Amino acid sequence: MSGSVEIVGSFADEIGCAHGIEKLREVKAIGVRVFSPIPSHRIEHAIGKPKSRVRAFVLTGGILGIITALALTIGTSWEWNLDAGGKPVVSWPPFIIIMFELMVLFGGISAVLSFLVHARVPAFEIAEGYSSRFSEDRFGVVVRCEPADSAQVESILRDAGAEEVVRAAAWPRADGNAVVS
Amino acid sequence: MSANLAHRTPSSASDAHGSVPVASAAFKGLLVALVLVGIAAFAAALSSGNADRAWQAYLVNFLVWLGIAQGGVVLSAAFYLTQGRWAGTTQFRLAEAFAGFIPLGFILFWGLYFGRTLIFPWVLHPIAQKAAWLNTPFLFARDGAGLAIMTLLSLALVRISRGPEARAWQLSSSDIDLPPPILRKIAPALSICFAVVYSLIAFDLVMSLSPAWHSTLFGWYFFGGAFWSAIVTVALTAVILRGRLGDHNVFRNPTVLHDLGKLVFAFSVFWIYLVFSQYIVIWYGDIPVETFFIVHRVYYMPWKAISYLVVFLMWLAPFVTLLGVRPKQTPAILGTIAFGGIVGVWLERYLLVVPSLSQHVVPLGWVELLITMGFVGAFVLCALPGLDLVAAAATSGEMQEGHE
Amino acid sequence: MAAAVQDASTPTFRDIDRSVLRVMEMPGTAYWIWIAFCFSLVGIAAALWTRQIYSGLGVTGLRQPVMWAIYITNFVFWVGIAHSGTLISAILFLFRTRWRTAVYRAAETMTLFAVATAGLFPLIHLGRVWFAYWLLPYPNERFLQPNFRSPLVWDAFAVSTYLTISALFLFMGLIPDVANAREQSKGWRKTFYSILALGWQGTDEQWRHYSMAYLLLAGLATPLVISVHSVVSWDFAMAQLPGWHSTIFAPYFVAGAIFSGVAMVMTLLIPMRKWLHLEDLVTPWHFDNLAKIILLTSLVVSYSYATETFMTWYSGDKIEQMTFHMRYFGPWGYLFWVMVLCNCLIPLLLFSPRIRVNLTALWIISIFVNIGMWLERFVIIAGSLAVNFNPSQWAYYRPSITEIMITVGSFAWFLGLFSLFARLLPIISMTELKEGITWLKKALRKDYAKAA
Amino acid sequence: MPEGLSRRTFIKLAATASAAAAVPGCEPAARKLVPYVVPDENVTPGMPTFYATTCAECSAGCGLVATVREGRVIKLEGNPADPIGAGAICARGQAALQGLYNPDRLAYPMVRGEGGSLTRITWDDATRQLNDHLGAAVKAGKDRVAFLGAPQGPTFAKIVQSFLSAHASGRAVFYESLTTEPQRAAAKSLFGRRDLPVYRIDQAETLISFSSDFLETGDSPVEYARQFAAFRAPRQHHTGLDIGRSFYVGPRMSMTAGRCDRWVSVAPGDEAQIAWSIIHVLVAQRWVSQNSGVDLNALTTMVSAYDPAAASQRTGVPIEAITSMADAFGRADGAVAIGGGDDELLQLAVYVLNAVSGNVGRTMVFLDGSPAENATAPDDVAAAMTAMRDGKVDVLVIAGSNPVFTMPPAMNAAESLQKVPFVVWCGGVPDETAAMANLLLPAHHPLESWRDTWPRAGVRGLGQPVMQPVFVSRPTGDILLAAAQAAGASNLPGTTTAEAVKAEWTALASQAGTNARDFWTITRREGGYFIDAKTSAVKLNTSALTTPPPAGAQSDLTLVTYPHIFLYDGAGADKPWLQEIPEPVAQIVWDNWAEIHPTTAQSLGVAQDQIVELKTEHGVISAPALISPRVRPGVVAVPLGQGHRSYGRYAKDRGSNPWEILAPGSLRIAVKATATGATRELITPLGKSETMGRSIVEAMSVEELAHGGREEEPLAPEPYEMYAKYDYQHQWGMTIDDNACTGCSACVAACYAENNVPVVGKDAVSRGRIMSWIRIERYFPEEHEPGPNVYLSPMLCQQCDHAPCEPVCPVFASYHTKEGLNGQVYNRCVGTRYCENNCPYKVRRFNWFLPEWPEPLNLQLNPDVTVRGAGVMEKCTFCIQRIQHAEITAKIEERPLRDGEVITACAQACPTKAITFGDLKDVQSAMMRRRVDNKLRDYRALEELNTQPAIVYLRDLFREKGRA
Repeated sequence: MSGSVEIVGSFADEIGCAHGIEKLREVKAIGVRVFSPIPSHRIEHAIGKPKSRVRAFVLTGGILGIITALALTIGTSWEWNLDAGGKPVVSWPPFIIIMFELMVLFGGISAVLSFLVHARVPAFEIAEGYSSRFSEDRFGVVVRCEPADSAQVESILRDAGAEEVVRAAAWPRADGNAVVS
Repeated sequence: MSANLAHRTPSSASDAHGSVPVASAAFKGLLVALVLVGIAAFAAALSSGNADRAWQAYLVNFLVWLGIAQGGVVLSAAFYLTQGRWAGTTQFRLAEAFAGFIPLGFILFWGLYFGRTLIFPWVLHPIAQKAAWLNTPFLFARDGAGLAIMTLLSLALVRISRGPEARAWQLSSSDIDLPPPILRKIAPALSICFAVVYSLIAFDLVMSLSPAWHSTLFGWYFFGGAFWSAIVTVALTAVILRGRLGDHNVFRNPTVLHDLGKLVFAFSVFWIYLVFSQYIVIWYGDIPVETFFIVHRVYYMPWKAISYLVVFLMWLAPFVTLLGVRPKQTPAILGTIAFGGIVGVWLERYLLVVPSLSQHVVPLGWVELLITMGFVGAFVLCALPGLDLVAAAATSGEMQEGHE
Repeated sequence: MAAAVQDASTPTFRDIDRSVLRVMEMPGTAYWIWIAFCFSLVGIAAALWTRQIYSGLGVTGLRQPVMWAIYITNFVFWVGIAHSGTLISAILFLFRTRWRTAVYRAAETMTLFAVATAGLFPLIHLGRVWFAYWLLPYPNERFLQPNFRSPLVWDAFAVSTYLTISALFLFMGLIPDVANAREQSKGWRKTFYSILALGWQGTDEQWRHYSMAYLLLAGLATPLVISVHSVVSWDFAMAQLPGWHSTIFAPYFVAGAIFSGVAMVMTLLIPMRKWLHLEDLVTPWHFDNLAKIILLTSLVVSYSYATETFMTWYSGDKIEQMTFHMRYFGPWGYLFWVMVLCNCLIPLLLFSPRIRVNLTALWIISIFVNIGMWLERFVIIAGSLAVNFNPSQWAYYRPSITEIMITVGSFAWFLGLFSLFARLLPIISMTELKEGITWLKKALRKDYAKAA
Repeated sequence: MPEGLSRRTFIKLAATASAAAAVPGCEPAARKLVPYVVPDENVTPGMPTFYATTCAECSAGCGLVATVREGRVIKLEGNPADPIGAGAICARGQAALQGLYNPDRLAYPMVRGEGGSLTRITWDDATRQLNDHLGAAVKAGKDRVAFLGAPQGPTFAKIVQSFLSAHASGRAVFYESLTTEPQRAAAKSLFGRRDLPVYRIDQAETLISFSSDFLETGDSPVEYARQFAAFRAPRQHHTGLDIGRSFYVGPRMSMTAGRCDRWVSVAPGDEAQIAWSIIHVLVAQRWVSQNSGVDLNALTTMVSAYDPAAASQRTGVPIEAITSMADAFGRADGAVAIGGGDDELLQLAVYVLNAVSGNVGRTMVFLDGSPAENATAPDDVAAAMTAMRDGKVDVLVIAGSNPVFTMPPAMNAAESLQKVPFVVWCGGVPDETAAMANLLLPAHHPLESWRDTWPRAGVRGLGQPVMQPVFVSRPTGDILLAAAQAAGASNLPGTTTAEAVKAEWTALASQAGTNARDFWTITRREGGYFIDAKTSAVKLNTSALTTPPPAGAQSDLTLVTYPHIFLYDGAGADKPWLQEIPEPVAQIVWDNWAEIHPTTAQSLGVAQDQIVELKTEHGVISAPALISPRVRPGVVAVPLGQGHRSYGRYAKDRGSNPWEILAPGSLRIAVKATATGATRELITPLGKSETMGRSIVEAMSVEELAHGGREEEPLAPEPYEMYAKYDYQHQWGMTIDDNACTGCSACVAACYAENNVPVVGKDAVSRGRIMSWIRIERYFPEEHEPGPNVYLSPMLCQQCDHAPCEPVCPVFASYHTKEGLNGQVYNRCVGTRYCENNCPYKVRRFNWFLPEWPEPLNLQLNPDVTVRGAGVMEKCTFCIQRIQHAEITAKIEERPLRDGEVITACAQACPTKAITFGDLKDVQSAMMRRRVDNKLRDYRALEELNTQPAIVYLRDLFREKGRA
């Protein structure tokens, strides 16, 4: 961290946290990272990052599943085209079922995988400013900024209702080691 | 469906009175004209030896438009049951808008009596082992009674739902408070009766047209379709009103269209599920008394074409286009899909009814067209008062800023 | 805790954590005795299955013409049980229903283990289980592949997909919770949770992708759950056999599955709530809503019975009519009527709001529903086979001790696994409770109002 | 005994080798492959050898062709050259194999010690002991040696005679439990000759059977079944299109009665009165032939007391029944009456009936050159037994019959045998008689030994051994001849049976006027020497027409016993197939039963399956009650055959033995029945007996047929076909004529033999696990519903084009072959049993356990058919191994397959040819032609399901008028 400082603000409630983040737009913070124990639309909104790319991956996975199913069902039927009960070799209705199931299977798996990839889990080191309480009942905002702006950032955070605002350096990494699995 | 209704201004106690009617006098006139044309066409067909076609068209339209009107009320009931609120009072007004057609539909039902010989094959050639069920008096008695009950329940629900107590609840944001007690009784009652009565309608007015055939899922399939037809109509109406009610109306709020889009999408998928469930069982079972109904419609032209078109309009198109969020929120797309949906439903009912009666030719001409026009006119006319209420609610400003 | 709830501002995040994490502390001897009991029953079942594999299916009561009976009944029953889990966790998630938060983890856990139990039965009922893998496509030198036209292959795909997806879904939901547990536990548990948590820290970036992935999983699981039981129902509906061949089967079985599943959730949750002191997290409000689902699905099931009966009469098909006549008045008629009592009549009590919040009543009703739904499958499967197309081949079946003990074993297996999970991992989602804490508070207040 | 051992090892080698060939890896049957040490030039591994021989299971003497693979006979089929069976044999004939391979056969000579315990000895010891005792007996005086056994052909009779004469004795007793004495006696008094008449049922338009179950047992079941089918086939009668009119007059509805138009129920013993009454009508109506040689006046006076009214009044048979029978008989262009049972007076009446109507010499004929009587007259048998009892016999040789079991108590068989110091028993499975013998000698099975038969004039059957002996046994004949030689006798028919037979046939050659060598070759290939015997004109001796006595005093409850269609007098009880195949009408397996009419049952207070105690002056037995309206009130009907105390694992301790309570010479006796509390479930694989109007078996009335049949309405409005048609090179199918099926179950037995179908035993059958691939569907029409007395129709896999069983198999174990067969790949089957759930006909069978064939029954297994393991579904595939074989042959000979080249085991075995097998693609095939020719009668089982079976049934025919 060349010359930049990290400031951690810890909030008790979601809404305040969100407001704080919106306010931070005023200063040119190098980076804002938020820790929260719950998924929060407001915070997500406040940060204003684009929608997750996971969607695209799931769609691809699903389509891939359908293609696989087609190949499997029709392919094997052609390989050994056996008459069973007079039903056509390529019997669409049954094959549609297989297509559906594999679509879901592939889609689901790719959802989880792409989540792991994008969210960078498993994570092997703790992000700067993490505290165990952020997994429990506190919302943490970690702001990276020029030392010059630090005062302004701190005040913004305080005004937004942060319980405590400290330099990341001074922040106790409670139970940090536990994070590393 | 209950969207995240964070903070919302309490409803300004405005309602239908004092707001502009949705339909101009000219438009009303046009509708009346349509009705007259329809009646004329019907009469002409009867006299010009096209009586069978006239009655088939009559039956098809009866099923379609009554289905929509009734489905709408059931949709409103469903909102109460699921306590799903995403557009305050508007969503309820919208769903109930077409209830006005229900009494007319009830009357039109009795019209079928005069066409019975041309509609029901078993009237002229009774089937011994089914005579106990398939006989004119009993059929009209049971279905008449069923529809009567539906009409009363529907009107009751609509009236109460428009009352102040219900409105208060419709606007309250809490998921936990339940709707007013009376609605907690009527809504489920209505839904249950809908399932039963419309199964009866399905068996009697559609399935019995080819008496050899039977399918246990058919009732479900039929009222499932009716319910969806109501949803698409609601969606279409929303899109139209969105354009007509100025810049400040609920339908400008993207989440409202989004939720409507979700409904259209979800129940279209549910519909195809019912289609598939029915089709695969019959396809696999390969028992002649079951298969002929399908084979006739799906395997051979000309009906084959219509079958595929129906599946396209009622499932494929909605599914593909409404998969994403953006299209659901785009009025043009949603509107088109919804309109296609209504056409699809009409064709689907047509496909259920007509092939049983006319095997090889597709009777689709001026008779059907004009009679359908007549029904459309009547339907919209009956819906107008309801639509005024929608307009009022949508512009009442109760949800101006909408959601985050 | 009980004192705290007087204050409207509680429960706080901390309260939620405390009451959930407390469950995950070292259990007492009673618990271990229970676990031992369950798994000894499982042991007996395993032994009997081994014997069956060794000497042949003759050790069962199966016979011409009843080739399927209790084993398949159990399969369908357990798959059905599984469904409520996905319903509550996925479908209600999509509907953004508030009350699911407190119960969905338990339901989802149930799903996983129910599918795991169900999955055993197709194997158990197989004549040559050592060739079971032939049902799956795998490369082999003779290009022999499964017959994708067979409903059993659809089953193989549907059930294994279901197992995978529900496992992933459960795991996804667990991540933030175990991360939380990680921070508040010590010793081996801490290590264990740390591994499961994958180093989750709840950063905005993680949440962003997490929420989307979770949403999409839910979106996939919803049609999946419906497809799975539809496919199961088609095992029967595809046959021409009267009593099996019916188009209504798919939605009818799905409804039945959710019916029995939600009932099972109640059966488990009501005692659990008491023993684990979760009164403040799982409230009558939740049960009231579960009860409504049971009522709805019960009505659907009744509708299906009625439709089938009517259609049989209407069809004028003598063979079909005889099958149903035998179902109602034949040697096994009493099973059918007990089933009607359990599935159609008793649930009607739930129309009364008072009963919907009376947990004792709910628990008893849920037991009836479970019995009823098991019987329903048995009546449909074994009963229809017994009175098939060819009267000269009619015969009824009686189960052998092997089948009975394996059935008992399956229940023990399910309960045992569930009990283990309940004590090891958060059986209630802390994260989601916190998310919907406002609703929880309302619920608590509402209920005290109700009680007053 | 080295040579014995070497024989056994040879069999073993052959067996294991081919068993290994038969079962690829999935069966414990294959142990290790052992190559032939010295290859046998007659044995081409994998290729069957065929030997013509004769059937020794009953006196009919049908010709056989034995299929031999790697030195083991694996299948018996009828010999087409033989005029009696004409290529078919019955279930009992099929099951002869299980007598041959019976695991309980005596494996080596044994002698009974003081304590009655048996000890194994060598053949040398055995022969020495035998000779010593014989020697002693000869010293003691004349007639101290006796032979007791079943008639086993002319040559054997000679051998016995020479054996006895070598030991200064004439005590030869050829004993048959069920005698033909009444027929012979009646013939003697009427026609002055004691030989048996031959019936030509197919020449008649009307048939009346007086308690004669000629389709089940009797003189010649296969031949008469064939004729009966021809008789019943719809054809132009002088009255128009019709089938033969048939009546059965008797106390119970046997299978034969069931297949007749009408069963006229009479009290036991009243049959004769009905016959006389019919004669009365014939005479009164002048429906008599002028040249019958009957003195009509004598006859008129004689039958005066039998006008229908009186007869009806005495017997309770409706007048209408009598007159309609008389009418049908009298007006018919050719009619025949057949008498059964033990009543000589009945036979007399029957002969007269045939005579006056001018049918003697037409439908009932005596032949020139009938063989000498082979059985000893009952009185002489009795005398011989008395002699034994009086200690007049020192050595008794018993072969091929079981007097201790079959002789009524009055004959004191057991006591008599005890009185004989040294009883020698020669045979296969040790039975009750063997249990009383001092010396037990393992005798060859007929299929292992040379023999000949002479069932009737013009038919000489030559029986040659078809394989090496399974056990260390010897031909009975050889034993006797050896003994005779040891006694120093000269001019024996030969030193061995083989020589004796050859000598006999050399003599026959000279009669036939051909040279001996060719004759010997030809007859061995053809299985005998067959010529058309001339019918001899017979003169009816009117003086024999003494007024018959009126009805004998009726007891209020009569026991009616009858030989079981499979177990006969008990000889069949050791064969598992015969025990497991359900009796066609009762459908009961592994047991015997007391059939009682509901009203009688009510008065006795017994319910179904309750054990009733049957007490006569001679003794007591008990049997579970079978309550059925198909027996006359006041009658208890019990089949013979069960109740063995030994005779092998399959026969031992099953049911009870009615012989024990019968009087000599009669199968009927007054009885007291009392209900014991106990019950024993009668085991049947059958569920319901009503068709419930389902088209599984169908029948139509002759009248309907004559009026152009019924018009079939379409299954559903066209079009309804969901799938495109598949095309096949061949498409195998069957046409099955229910009208021709008698229910004899020969097809079932043949299928067991051909396809290695396992026998599961009584308990498993009761658990619904019988394995038969083909079964006789037995249904009864509901009360007052028009239809035949009983529906009997073979049900096997219908090989549906749209088979519901196929698509549901997850692994393609069940699939449709390119030849339109419903294939089942046993090695692929994982045992989901889904296919059977979906089979509307329920013709698939699941292996609940690993099937077992106790050694050496496993030697019978067909190497061309996989032996299925536990957890596998199996079913009929139209004997696909035979189809394959024929196709390969055709391919080798580079020619297309010919019609009739492939024939399934069931079709082959069917005595009435009710089953025709062929290719649907070949419209000229016999099978297809049969379909077309009988368009009016065709139906498919459960057609409304659109399974499109490859089997088309032809409806059974019945008369609307004239059903009991």
